[in-house]
Amino acid sequence: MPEVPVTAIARPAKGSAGRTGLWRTERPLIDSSKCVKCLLCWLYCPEGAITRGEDDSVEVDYEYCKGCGICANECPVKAIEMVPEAI
Amino acid sequence: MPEVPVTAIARPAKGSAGRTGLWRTERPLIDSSKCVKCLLCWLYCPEGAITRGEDDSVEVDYEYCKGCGICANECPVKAIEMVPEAI
Amino acid sequence: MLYEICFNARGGQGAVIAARLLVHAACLSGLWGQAFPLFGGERRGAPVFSYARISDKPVRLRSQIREPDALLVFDRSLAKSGVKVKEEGLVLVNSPSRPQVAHAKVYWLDATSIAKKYGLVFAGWPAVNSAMLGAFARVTGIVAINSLLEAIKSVWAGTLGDLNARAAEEAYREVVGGA
Amino acid sequence: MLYEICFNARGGQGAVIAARLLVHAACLSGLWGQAFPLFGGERRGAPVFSYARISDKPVRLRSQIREPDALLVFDRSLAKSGVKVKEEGLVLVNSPSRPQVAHAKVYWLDATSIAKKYGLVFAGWPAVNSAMLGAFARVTGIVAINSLLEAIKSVWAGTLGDLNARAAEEAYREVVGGA
Amino acid sequence: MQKTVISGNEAVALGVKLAKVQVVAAYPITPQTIIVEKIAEYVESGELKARFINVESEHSAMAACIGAAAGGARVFTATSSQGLLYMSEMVFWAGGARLPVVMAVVNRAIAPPWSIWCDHNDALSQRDSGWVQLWVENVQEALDTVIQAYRIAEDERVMLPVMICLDGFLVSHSYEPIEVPSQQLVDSFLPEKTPAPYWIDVTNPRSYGTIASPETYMEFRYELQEAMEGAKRVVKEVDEDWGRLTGRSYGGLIDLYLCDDAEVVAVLIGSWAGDAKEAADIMRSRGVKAGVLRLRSTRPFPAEDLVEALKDVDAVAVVDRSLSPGLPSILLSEVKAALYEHGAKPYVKGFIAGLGGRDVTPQDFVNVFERTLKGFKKGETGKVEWVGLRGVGSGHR
Amino acid sequence: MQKTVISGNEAVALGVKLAKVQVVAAYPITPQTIIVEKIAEYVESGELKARFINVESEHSAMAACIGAAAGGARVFTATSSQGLLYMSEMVFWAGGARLPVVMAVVNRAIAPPWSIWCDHNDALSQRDSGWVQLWVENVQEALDTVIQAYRIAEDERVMLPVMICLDGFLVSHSYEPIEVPSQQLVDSFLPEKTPAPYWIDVTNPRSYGTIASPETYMEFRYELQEAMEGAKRVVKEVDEDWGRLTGRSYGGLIDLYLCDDAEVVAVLIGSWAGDAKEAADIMRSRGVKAGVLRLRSTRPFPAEDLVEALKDVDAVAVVDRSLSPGLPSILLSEVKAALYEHGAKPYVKGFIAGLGGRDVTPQDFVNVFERTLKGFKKGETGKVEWVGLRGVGSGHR
Amino acid sequence: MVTVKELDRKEHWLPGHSACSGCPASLGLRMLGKALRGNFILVVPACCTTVIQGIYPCTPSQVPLLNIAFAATAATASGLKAALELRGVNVPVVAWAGDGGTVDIGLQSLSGAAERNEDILYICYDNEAYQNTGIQRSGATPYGAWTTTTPLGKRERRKDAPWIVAAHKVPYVATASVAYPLDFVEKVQKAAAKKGFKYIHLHAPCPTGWRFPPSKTIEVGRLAVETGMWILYEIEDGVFKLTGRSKALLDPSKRKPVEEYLKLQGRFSHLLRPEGREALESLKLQIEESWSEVGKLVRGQP
Amino acid sequence: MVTVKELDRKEHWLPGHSACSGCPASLGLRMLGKALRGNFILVVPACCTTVIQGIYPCTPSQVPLLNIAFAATAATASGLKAALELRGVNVPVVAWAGDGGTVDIGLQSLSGAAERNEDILYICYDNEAYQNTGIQRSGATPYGAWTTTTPLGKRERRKDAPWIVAAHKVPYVATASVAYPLDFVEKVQKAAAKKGFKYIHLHAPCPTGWRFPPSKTIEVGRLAVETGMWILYEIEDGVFKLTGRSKALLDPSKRKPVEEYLKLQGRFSHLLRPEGREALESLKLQIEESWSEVGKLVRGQP
Ligand SMILES: Cc1ncc(C[n+]2csc(CCOP(=O)(O)OP(=O)(O)O)c2C)c(N)n1
Ligand SMILES: Cc1ncc(C[n+]2csc(CCOP(=O)(O)OP(=O)(O)O)c2C)c(N)n1
Ligand code: SF4
Ligand code: SF4
Ligand code: SF4
Ligand code: SF4
Ligand code: SF4
Ligand code: SF4
Ligand SMILES: [Mg+2]
Ligand SMILES: [Mg+2]
Repeated sequence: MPEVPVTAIARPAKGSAGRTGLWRTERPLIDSSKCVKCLLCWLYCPEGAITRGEDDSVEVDYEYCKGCGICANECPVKAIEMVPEAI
Repeated sequence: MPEVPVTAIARPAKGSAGRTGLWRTERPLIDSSKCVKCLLCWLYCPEGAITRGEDDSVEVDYEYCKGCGICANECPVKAIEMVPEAI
Repeated sequence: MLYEICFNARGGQGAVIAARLLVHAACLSGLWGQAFPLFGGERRGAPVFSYARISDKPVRLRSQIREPDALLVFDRSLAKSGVKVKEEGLVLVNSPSRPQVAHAKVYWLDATSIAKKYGLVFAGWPAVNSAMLGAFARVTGIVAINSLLEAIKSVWAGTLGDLNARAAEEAYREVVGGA
Repeated sequence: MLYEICFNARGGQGAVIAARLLVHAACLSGLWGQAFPLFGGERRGAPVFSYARISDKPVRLRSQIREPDALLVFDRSLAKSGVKVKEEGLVLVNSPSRPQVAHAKVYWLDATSIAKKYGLVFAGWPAVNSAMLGAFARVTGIVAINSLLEAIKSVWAGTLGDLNARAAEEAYREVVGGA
Repeated sequence: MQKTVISGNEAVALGVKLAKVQVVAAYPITPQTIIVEKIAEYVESGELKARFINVESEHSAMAACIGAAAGGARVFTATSSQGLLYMSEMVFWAGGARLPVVMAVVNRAIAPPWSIWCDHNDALSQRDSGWVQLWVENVQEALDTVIQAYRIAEDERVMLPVMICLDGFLVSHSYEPIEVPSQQLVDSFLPEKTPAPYWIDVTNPRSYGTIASPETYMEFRYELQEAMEGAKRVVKEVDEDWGRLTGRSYGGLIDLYLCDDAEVVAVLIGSWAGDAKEAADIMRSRGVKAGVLRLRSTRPFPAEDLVEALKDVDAVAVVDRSLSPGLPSILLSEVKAALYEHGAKPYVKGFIAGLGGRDVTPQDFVNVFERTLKGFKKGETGKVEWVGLRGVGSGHR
Repeated sequence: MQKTVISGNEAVALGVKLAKVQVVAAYPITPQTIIVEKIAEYVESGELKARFINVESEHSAMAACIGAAAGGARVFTATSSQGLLYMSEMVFWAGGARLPVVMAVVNRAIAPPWSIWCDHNDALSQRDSGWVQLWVENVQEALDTVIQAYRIAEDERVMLPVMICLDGFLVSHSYEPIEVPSQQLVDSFLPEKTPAPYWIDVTNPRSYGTIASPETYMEFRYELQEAMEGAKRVVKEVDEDWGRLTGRSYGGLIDLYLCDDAEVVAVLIGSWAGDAKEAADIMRSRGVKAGVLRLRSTRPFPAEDLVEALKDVDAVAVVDRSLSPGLPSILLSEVKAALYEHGAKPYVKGFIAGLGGRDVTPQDFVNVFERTLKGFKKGETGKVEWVGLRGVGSGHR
Repeated sequence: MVTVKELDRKEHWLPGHSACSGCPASLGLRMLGKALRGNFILVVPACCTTVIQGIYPCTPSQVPLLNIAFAATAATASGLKAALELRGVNVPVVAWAGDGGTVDIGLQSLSGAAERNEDILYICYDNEAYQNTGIQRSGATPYGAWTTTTPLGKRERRKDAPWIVAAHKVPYVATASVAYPLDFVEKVQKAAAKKGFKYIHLHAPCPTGWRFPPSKTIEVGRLAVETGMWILYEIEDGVFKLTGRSKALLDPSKRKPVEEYLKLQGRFSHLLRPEGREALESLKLQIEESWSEVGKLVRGQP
Repeated sequence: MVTVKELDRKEHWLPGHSACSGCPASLGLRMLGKALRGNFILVVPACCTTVIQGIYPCTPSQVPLLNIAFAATAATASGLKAALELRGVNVPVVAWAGDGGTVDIGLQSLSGAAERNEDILYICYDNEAYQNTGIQRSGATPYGAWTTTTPLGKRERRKDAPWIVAAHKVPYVATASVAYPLDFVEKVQKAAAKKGFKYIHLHAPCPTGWRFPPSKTIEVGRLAVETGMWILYEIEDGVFKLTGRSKALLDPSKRKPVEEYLKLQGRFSHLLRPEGREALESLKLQIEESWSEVGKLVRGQP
């Protein structure tokens, strides 16, 4: 396909709205010692900001995590805590 | 209402499409001796071309009757006959 | 040369096809033509008007025909339609007897009977178009009867074409009048 | 006289209302004004920019403000937004300590703490607007603090108005910087 | 009169309330939404005694307005961009039916690509629809024009729908101090809506809008054109009347700024007139007699007034915030056509700027003035130039 | 080549078949219906290998065409009047998205009052939509132009949708003898549609038509304008190519009849050019050098060609079959604007005629020529006159 | 039950209009006029009824009639009703639209008005195709029927508008047929007496489009009901009820063979030829399905 | 039943887009991507998802996405599918639209595509209002809910889109909820495997529009189901079936009190105040009505 920008043809990229991690007022902290690798936080994160490791361990991508708190709210073992960002 | 013809405002009149009796190829003839005044012809005439008398006798308004033949088809006692118009 | 024709008919009588057939026939006779209806969303049974122009060169006009060279009346009841025919023109009426028409040159034929004879009746309407055109070919000579027959057969395949052609031929023979 | 102000903030911080409040206060101080957002269908939490113009005569301009007289930064993280302030202008930042801003005249105050102190937190966002405006009134003197308080109370009725007014007053007192 | 700080959208809603509109049917779209929300509030709180019809699309919004206007009510709707296009069939219907519907169009660019920002292509796309089109410069004028619009639309000499065009965000979302006329004042200016001349009456049944054959259709269109001539007079009268009552009037069909002695004049519509006026001041401070002619009305197109105002001008810049692809530019054509008649034809140059919300500054207008004068002096053609174009030609294609 | 007698609508359908269109989505409306029916027949009989989408409205017809074109197919639709207005949002969408959709618009007046007869307000109402608009005079040209349209639309320099406008009934329902090009010939003229340049590709995912901020929107519009410039060239080229293959070409952007030495020229669009040409012959037989300039394209508006053709003419009559209420008349504005640039500006007079199917005869055009010459000689203004108006002024109001 | 004798004697839809001979729409309009004794207002979109009115300056309508664009019916009626209410004019507003204008291009506006529960009566006269433009397929065209845009017969099943409207939970939904005018009259009267959104779907056999002689309009309509192709029912405040002739037809053995209905009509002729056998079976299956749904509802009713 | 562990690891909807924090639409899009493993094409009308994409020249979508006008979704998807079929590209076309774009302005195009039984999957994510333009009432807004155009609460009941689509007798109709992503994924996979028109209506609690903290998106969605306000079901080739959590809730005593759902949301706060009692009762009645209809269907099933 010739990339003639005759109309707005956008290409996939992370951060199409910038570094949305800046939107956070609270930051989710995963306590991996408590985590049972149920993957629910990964499942429910609307942003896709929780990365799932090969071993199903989970990690937050703070670059983009908006701090909604869903992961913390849904973690069955309360392994995620929301802590205030300095704003 | 001032009759300003700013747009097409039509008034009610018989014959808005002219003398539709001219459309007929066949003409309904009512044999009043057979008629039982059931009024079905009057009921079913799509044109409203059958007039209903005070005494529920029926008559065809040939000015507008289009000769569809519904009245003849529906008359329960076959009191209506369709005869060809001279075309 | 420009020859203009009006067709007055009722819904089921085939006036629109007639105009088109005539142009077809004219082309087969080496002429040009144009056929068009006066379209008004007519309903079955309502009067229909259609038109044709025949010429020896491409027709450019798009305006209505106001004073035709010929008026073809498919239904006697429409003979007094108000169409004004050119003085040197003609009126051709579907009528078993001489119609009451205020024009010098009047022709007539019983096209309805011819149509019925060949079984050309659809939804109660005798399709008199082929007959009327057969008569037209005769009284004007503008299109050859053979071109007309060819046109008819190219529009209707098989038996229907044959029947229509025979109706046209019979009309070609039967049409009378002229003075 | 034309004084132009940019507000940089995040979604819940009330920058759009701030611009409007400021114009309101300016009017009460006998001036004219105009407030407008840079609208981009922002979502909650995303950065928001809004603008105000204050003048002694009706403002006719509709174009964006490119080089404001004052930049009000509601959120430290946005201090480096790329807005260029006029040389003789000022930058006012919501920050507990002197912010890192490359401009001659910088003021700051901990508006977040003030907002929290007066319970002005909505959906997790401290609404720092009244505080920021209180500080602005002090450092510029363009609008009288009383006009600002009146404007605040006309926008928020009852307790909410009081709390906002108190936040503005406290900020008016607390703001520091300037060199 | 009371003073307050409100946005253009809020001002429109306030105008609707003051005009005692009876039926509102509208559908949300950015940047018009706040008008609708505000009216919904007025209605629910009882401040405005009206029926608010929450239609499921703009086509139905205008359809409902048409039904209500035919039923004799004073009606209002508002939309933008896609919404206006979606209701286009009904916009033309209201025009052809000569119904005094009033609609605010909050100008926004047309997609694709999606844009919610201001340009004038939306309202201009409906310029053949038989609507009077009025354009406002600021929040105060938005309010005042809503009220004027009903007087114009319902005038016997007009009987046409009226569109009020306000620039998206630039006016709709700008907060400005304005004077709010009292209800009494508005009542004295704008009589209550009577069901006549258009209404459905069971005692005098009529069929509206039946088929018109080629024998009659054209005359209805001629009447429409005559009504537009009527509107030229009425728009001026109404604005003058309003001026007498409030001290605010806007020049009728055209708003002239320093045009009297001008050598160069920018012709345009909409809110950037303000920036252009600033630019004219700058030009004058530099010794160049610049002026601004803002068309308040694009339909009727005020050809006579325009020619009168420009007849002694050397050079005219027509600055379009719209594009009719394949034509140099829209207003430019209409302005040139109007001037064509006129003996001493000024030099006219076209500009396109501000599409899809591109920012346009007083400096841009200064450039427009200068470019136009230069073109005039050098005897260049009036070829349209695009203001502030980026990166085109350099591999953008 | 084969000769046959068919109607304008049938010719369009035949053109669609010959162009090997792949997706058709359309909705019936008089007088376009027969195009749709005929294509449905072709598809059902297998003569045309295409998907026929029986949509539930015109908005969806154009939406489906857009989807199909974005998916890489060659697409077609047809409509008229209300249908065109109803799909207006999507018409603009196809233009903005630069999709090579081809649509036949069978010109019909806009309601109310209802009218099914010819005028040009429908297609002209979409003149800002970013479509190339071509107008045909007769049945043969309708067929030929459908085939040309795909070459134009799909040309890399254009990539724009193309609208073919044919007069309702006057062309759509007129039967005329025409030459039908062979499939081979058409295939050699019109390459098969390749999915590129526009297509959805799962291996190279892209989002089409996302939001463009004020920083980028304007440039897309500039590209659209550039594409229209490209279209000016391509329309001519394609018409010439077609001429080489078939012996039939139509003058590219404008069709000139006896204009070379003309003192008075009628400028118009559509099928009544034939009647005007007859009138020009009549005038010439009376010793007046009359000519006819038929615009084949209104978008791109062929300003350069028009000026070139009219530069030595004394008097020009612009005859509009449309009305933009509140403007003297539509084409008149664009013609005057084009001539404005030109040094020796001819006298230009406007006429409005034929609205809602009002019959217009060669005699009417003779009057137009005479009235124009008289106006020129007497130095009158070019005030627009309405041709054949009835009973207006005399109590009609 | 209304009787013929009790029917309003006055004609509110005057003769001499442009409808085809044998037209079901004009019969429906006559009956509507009688049902409401001329005391109502019509809103009519593009459809045969536009043309039936004839040409300006005359109209057959003795009640006020507002012509409106094709897709605009229900919304326009809503606006009109709102204005009348404000003026204190208490007259039913009746939207009268064809099937195309109802189930296709007018569906959105209809659905919106239903959701808002506007106080209007919407009647769809269903001649099962776009007849005004010359017999093109509509969403309501039944499976198998020939139209000019389905030259080999429609391949999809008909869109079931009354069910769709019923899914909006409006106060009144009913089907009717021009072959049973008294049933129709009664439903109109019942509907008009209710507040809120009322919908009646009137089966209207069209001689021109369905290809049967104009004398058979009523006969064809009757057969549609008797063969079970068309079901008469009403849903009043959520309660489903078979009505009139259909009451007796839940038992399939009581229904006439559908071929009796089909064979009268040119549009179905291919279904009765050998190559149409499969399609015919599908059609029969669809009929059974519809009745089995009806059965569930009838039995599930409290 | 799909398990979390089996879910596609790849993200097809990239992070860092413009959705609000806690957005159910972006969660739905993530799940959709996983369900079909990125092998599909999206058609998206005006709605939050337009804005979520961010601004040209970047997009979070790793699948081809065609933005289209608000009312055009289903028709555009139909055309696109037709073109792909002609090109021999066999990839599901998924229309993804908001509730406003589905039940209001896009209903006609949806209904047309359903009637034609186009081979597309249409997903409506239902955040129960026009959220993108700032929380205006849509047809799908539930009774009683505050929006900016229903300042005192909506007075009409919600338009029931899945029922309306089901009335078109398409091969597959289902409801789902973002709170039950695996159920949703399964339904998407089932639908994509079928030919013809498929419809999934996805309940999508929106923190911004419904006025609850973004952390509670899932919780609110779960309560909608557990209180019976939202019912999970599917209709496969005409056969109705409750699914997932809703299976157990036909017995009203198993449902949580609806107040538990309402009290989390600002938009319903007036219903829980004394002046809202009547409206609250109406709402409860409507829930009972819906379940009683479901009951009929479940019991009437063969
Ligand atoms: C927007 C629009 N599209 C198309 C038409 C053309 N049109 C007029 S009537 C009609 C058919 C109406 O069908 P239906 O509603 O079933 O009524 P019927 O003609 O069968 O009585 C059509 C397609 C139109 N007037 N407006
Ligand atoms: C024709 C048209 N009318 C109005 C709009 C404005 N508009 C864009 S998105 C939207 C709301 C969409 O609501 P919904 O479909 O429920 O999706 P949501 O925003 O809630 O995700 C509206 C009204 C538009 N783009 N086009
Ligand atoms: S806080 Fe929200 S965005 Fe961040 S990781 Fe948790 S669920 Fe995802
Ligand atoms: S939800 Fe909690 S337990 Fe489960 S994977 Fe995430 S952090 Fe671990
Ligand atoms: S033939 Fe038809 S129109 Fe004439 S009276 Fe009988 S039913 Fe009526
Ligand atoms: S239907 Fe027959 S019996 Fe009955 S009233 Fe008419 S003519 Fe008499
Ligand atoms: S086509 Fe059918 S519905 Fe239309 S006027 Fe004729 S008979 Fe009546
Ligand atoms: S308004 Fe709701 S649906 Fe829209 S982006 Fe925000 S959270 Fe998502
Ligand atoms: Mg129909
Ligand atoms: Mg929504």
